[in-house]
Amino acid sequence: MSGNNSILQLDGLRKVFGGVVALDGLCLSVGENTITSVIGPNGAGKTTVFNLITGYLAPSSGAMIYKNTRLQGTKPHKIALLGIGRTFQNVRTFPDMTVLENVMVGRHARSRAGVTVSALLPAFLRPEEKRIQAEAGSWLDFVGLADAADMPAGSLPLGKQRMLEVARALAIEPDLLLLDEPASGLNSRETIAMGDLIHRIRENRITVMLVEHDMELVMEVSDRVAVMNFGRLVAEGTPREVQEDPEVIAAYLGE
Amino acid sequence: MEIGLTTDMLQFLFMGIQRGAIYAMVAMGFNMIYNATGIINFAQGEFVVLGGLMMVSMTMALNLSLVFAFMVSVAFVTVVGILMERLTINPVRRPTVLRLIIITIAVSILLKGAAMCFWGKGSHYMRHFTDAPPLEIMGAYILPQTLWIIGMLALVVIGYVAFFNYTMTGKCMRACAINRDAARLAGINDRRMVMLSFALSAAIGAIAGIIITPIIQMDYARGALLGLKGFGAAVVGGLGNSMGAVVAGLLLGIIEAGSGGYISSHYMDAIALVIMLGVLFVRPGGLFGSSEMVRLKEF
Amino acid sequence: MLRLVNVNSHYGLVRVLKNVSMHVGQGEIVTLIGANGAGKTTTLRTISGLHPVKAGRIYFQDRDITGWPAERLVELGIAHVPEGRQIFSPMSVNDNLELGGHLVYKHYGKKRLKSEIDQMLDLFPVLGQRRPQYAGTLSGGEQQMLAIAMALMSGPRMLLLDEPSMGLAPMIIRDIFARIARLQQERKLTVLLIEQNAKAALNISDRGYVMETGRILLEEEAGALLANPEVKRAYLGRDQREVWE
Amino acid sequence: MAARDIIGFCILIALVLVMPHAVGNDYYIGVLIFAAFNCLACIGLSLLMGYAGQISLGHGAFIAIGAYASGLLTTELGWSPWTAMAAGAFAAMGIAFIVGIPALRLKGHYLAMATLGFASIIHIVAVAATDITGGPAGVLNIPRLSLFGYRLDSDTRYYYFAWTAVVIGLYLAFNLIHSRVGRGLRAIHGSEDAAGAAGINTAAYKVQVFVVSAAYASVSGSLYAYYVNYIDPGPFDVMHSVLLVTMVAVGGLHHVWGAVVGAVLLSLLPEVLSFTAGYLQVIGIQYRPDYDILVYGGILLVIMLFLPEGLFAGMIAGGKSVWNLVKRVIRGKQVVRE
Repeated sequence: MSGNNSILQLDGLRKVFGGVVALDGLCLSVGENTITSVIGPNGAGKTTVFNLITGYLAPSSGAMIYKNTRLQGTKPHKIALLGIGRTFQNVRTFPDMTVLENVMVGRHARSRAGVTVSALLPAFLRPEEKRIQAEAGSWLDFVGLADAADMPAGSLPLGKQRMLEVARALAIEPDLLLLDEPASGLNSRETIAMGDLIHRIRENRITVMLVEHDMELVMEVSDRVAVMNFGRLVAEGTPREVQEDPEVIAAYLGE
Repeated sequence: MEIGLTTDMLQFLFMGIQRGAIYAMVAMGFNMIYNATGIINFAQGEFVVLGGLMMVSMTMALNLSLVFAFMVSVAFVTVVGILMERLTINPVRRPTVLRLIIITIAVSILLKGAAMCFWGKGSHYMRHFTDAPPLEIMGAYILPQTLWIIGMLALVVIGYVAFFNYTMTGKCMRACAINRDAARLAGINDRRMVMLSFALSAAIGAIAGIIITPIIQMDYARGALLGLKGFGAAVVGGLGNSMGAVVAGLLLGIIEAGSGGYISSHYMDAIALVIMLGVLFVRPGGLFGSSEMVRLKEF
Repeated sequence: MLRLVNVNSHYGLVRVLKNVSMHVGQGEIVTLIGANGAGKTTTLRTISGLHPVKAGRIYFQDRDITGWPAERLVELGIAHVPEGRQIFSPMSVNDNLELGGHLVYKHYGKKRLKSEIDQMLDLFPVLGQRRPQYAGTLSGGEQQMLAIAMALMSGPRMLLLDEPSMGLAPMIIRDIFARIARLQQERKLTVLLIEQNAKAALNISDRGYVMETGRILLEEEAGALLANPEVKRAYLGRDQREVWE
Repeated sequence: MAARDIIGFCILIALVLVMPHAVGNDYYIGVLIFAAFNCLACIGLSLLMGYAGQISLGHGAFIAIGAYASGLLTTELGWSPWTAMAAGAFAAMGIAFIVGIPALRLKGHYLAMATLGFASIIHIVAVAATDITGGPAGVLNIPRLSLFGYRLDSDTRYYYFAWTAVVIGLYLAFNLIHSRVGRGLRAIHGSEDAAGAAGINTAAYKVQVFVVSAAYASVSGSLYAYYVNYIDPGPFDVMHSVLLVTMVAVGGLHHVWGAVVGAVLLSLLPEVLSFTAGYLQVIGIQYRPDYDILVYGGILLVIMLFLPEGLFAGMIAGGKSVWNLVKRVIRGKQVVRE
């Protein structure tokens, strides 16, 4: 695997919620162009890691370095502009907007029209609008939702909403994509499609970080697997190394 | 000169306590419903108005005795509170915050309209509870009605503390406010607790309206400002914290009276609101609460 | 005693339970294990009425209880100890117990409530020493005991326990499981248990179910389940040797 | 702009052109002019509430700012009405910016109360600052507007002018909605977290739309001042802010057209009620204008309880089901023929 250069470096990351330690000095390095999965029991702090990286929470201490930029203290939208995309554990599509518009929102970071211009000129007089639409359409194609472009996002079944969320995250042209349980709630056919999509994303030279409970999916797509428990890294390695790690088995099965 | 100043200050203090006690009670009403449901009831001010106007009719028109009129008025407003919950809050499944806000606003418009239709647009005079002359304390005068207000506030606070700490129902309500799911798992009917919170909140509002009416002369349109200032007290004291609301209410009343006396009486009404905005913007958790807790809650 | 027939349940759009069917017999201890996100907690919440049933039926002692609200189910004798020690932290231990016995108070009055609380304190002596303290100041293990005691206050016939060992030290975990086993014998309780700590739970159980992504995958005697290689599979996924070699 | 909206525009313009001839009475034209003022303010509020999902119970204050700026700058300083109107709009936008930054960090109930408090403060100041605003006596002799040398001194002229302003306001609003900015706002409404992850500066956007909606309200206030030529604090009390929210909510939060429908219907409501009063008298009910407020509250409550999407959505849904029924009838006939 090509994982020599790290794109994201977490160093001694600590997060305390009113006395409860959610993350306890987590150190983790994500290699460029790899798929790295983070697994662990509930409450191990996996989603907290994502929320820290993307600026929704501020770390109590520790450092996060993405391509030589420190991430702590940066607002979520700035982090998106830096090239980190993410999806959410509970799908957060914009239900009242069409599927295409959802992805067009993802192009927000890569376009510029402000309030004044937008208000004065109707859409068909703004070339940028056309470009946004075309680019959003191509990302819809990529995840296989082109047929549903004009449907309201809220009317899609869950599997497609998850795909839509991935398309929206891809539309910001990220270098690092964080997927938070992309397969939860999907049936096995949809899960396989999601695995396939994750592979194709990596082929586009996008680094993927994955939190997932579906172990089959994790073991199948990951280059590296990091196992967390009680806010710490318990084990890290290839899927096979991790599966045979006695500590990992202990974390999941109890003593 | 020195003495004159302190007398003035004392006078403003009395006036401030008198105003503040009302804000405190309105704030307690807000907190009661807020704790049980997370809703800010925009009709809270209308409960106060209804209580006052009802009392006016009972005593001045029907010549009932004070105690009896008091009980009838409070009971009437309590029923209004219960009806409001049963008819407008309880039936709404999957409510959004915006929808709940607008619903309580609609109820407040309705109550205000009803009050105008029944009692007209004029303000209503009511005689003071006791016919004694003002007491003089160190040169400052205090109305007997102010003593009534202070006494009533004390009673309400004592009743409140006793209810929530020593009765099963009170404890159940607190439990519902702390953790709705856990309360349901203990067999507590949370919907009934919500109804009860509206009833109690309406009752406290009515009491506030009844005791203030002899001083301010109630009219149908006072609800909005009373409600807003009461909300200010609730925010300054930390939303949901009723003892904080009492302290904050008195504080706001005293500051208001003081600034009315020393700065400008025209802007007096705005002072409490400016303080409320300041606290909301800087410390949304209130002066006595931690702001972190508020931000964690979803509104 | 408890029977679930093809129960489906949703969280927003996510279908969390997919045709879950299971049963718990009178006096049994049954454990539900599975990776996280498998839908175990939702199963319990659905049974106790905290979470709506989308399709399927639930029977308790042959009575159809589908769609009943939580507070009525408590009256029927189903007590649920939710995960994460859901106690009323800003209230005293004694108040917490009184609230747990809210129904006793409602039906039999204050005296009976007092005696019930005394009984409970005999059962959990630690809580007796802590009686006037705020529940939030108790240690994790004590809070869990309190949560269980509160559930027992309603005099249940069936106890649903959600991850009683979560975040506790191994010594305390052992103590809690020993207590659960004893309770079941002394009070003739039926217990349905969810655990991450599968070994400890299965050791005191009669039977176990394995859940994965909202489905019941497997049902077996507890002993057999402990020895089953499939259980390991349920946690760590299919062996992917062939892919990586 | 979607085809549906263009149809909507055509209908609106046609109605605007036809109405004066249909009513032919200066009093009713006056009512329609007031409806236009409310429309304008509600369009702005709808951008804020319906699209960005932020409530404001303080827009009456921005109307007041526009009205007072126009009134004072023209009478006291002799500015031209147009410059005064622009100054008022800028003032309102500036104040919205300053208030919006801290206020829009609040959510839901807190935001509602904060904006209500703000409106109340502005009203109190308008009453109390007698040196500047004239206090309860108000500002007199505000000049009329002129456009290209035409003095807008007849009601009919002002009617066309006011509704042209509404159409322009709608045009700008629709452009904004169907743009990158509008998508950003709707995304914030859908999920603030997801909008942030897509690179949208949610805090800045909320303030921006608050500022834009304040500008709408301010212009509406200026137009009001130039029409009635006299202002006092009375109409700008808290109740007016609440009434604006009522209009938007009754019409429907999810669409600008809802704001237009709600504003027009509720502006006409008092006239409709007094019109029906005659009939009510026949069946023995003595109707008084005092009851209007009850009817407002009742309508708002009923809509929120039974038609939370608002009248406009209800009309669309009703139209669709009628259309489906028609289609089924036609198709039914075809089946019979086959």
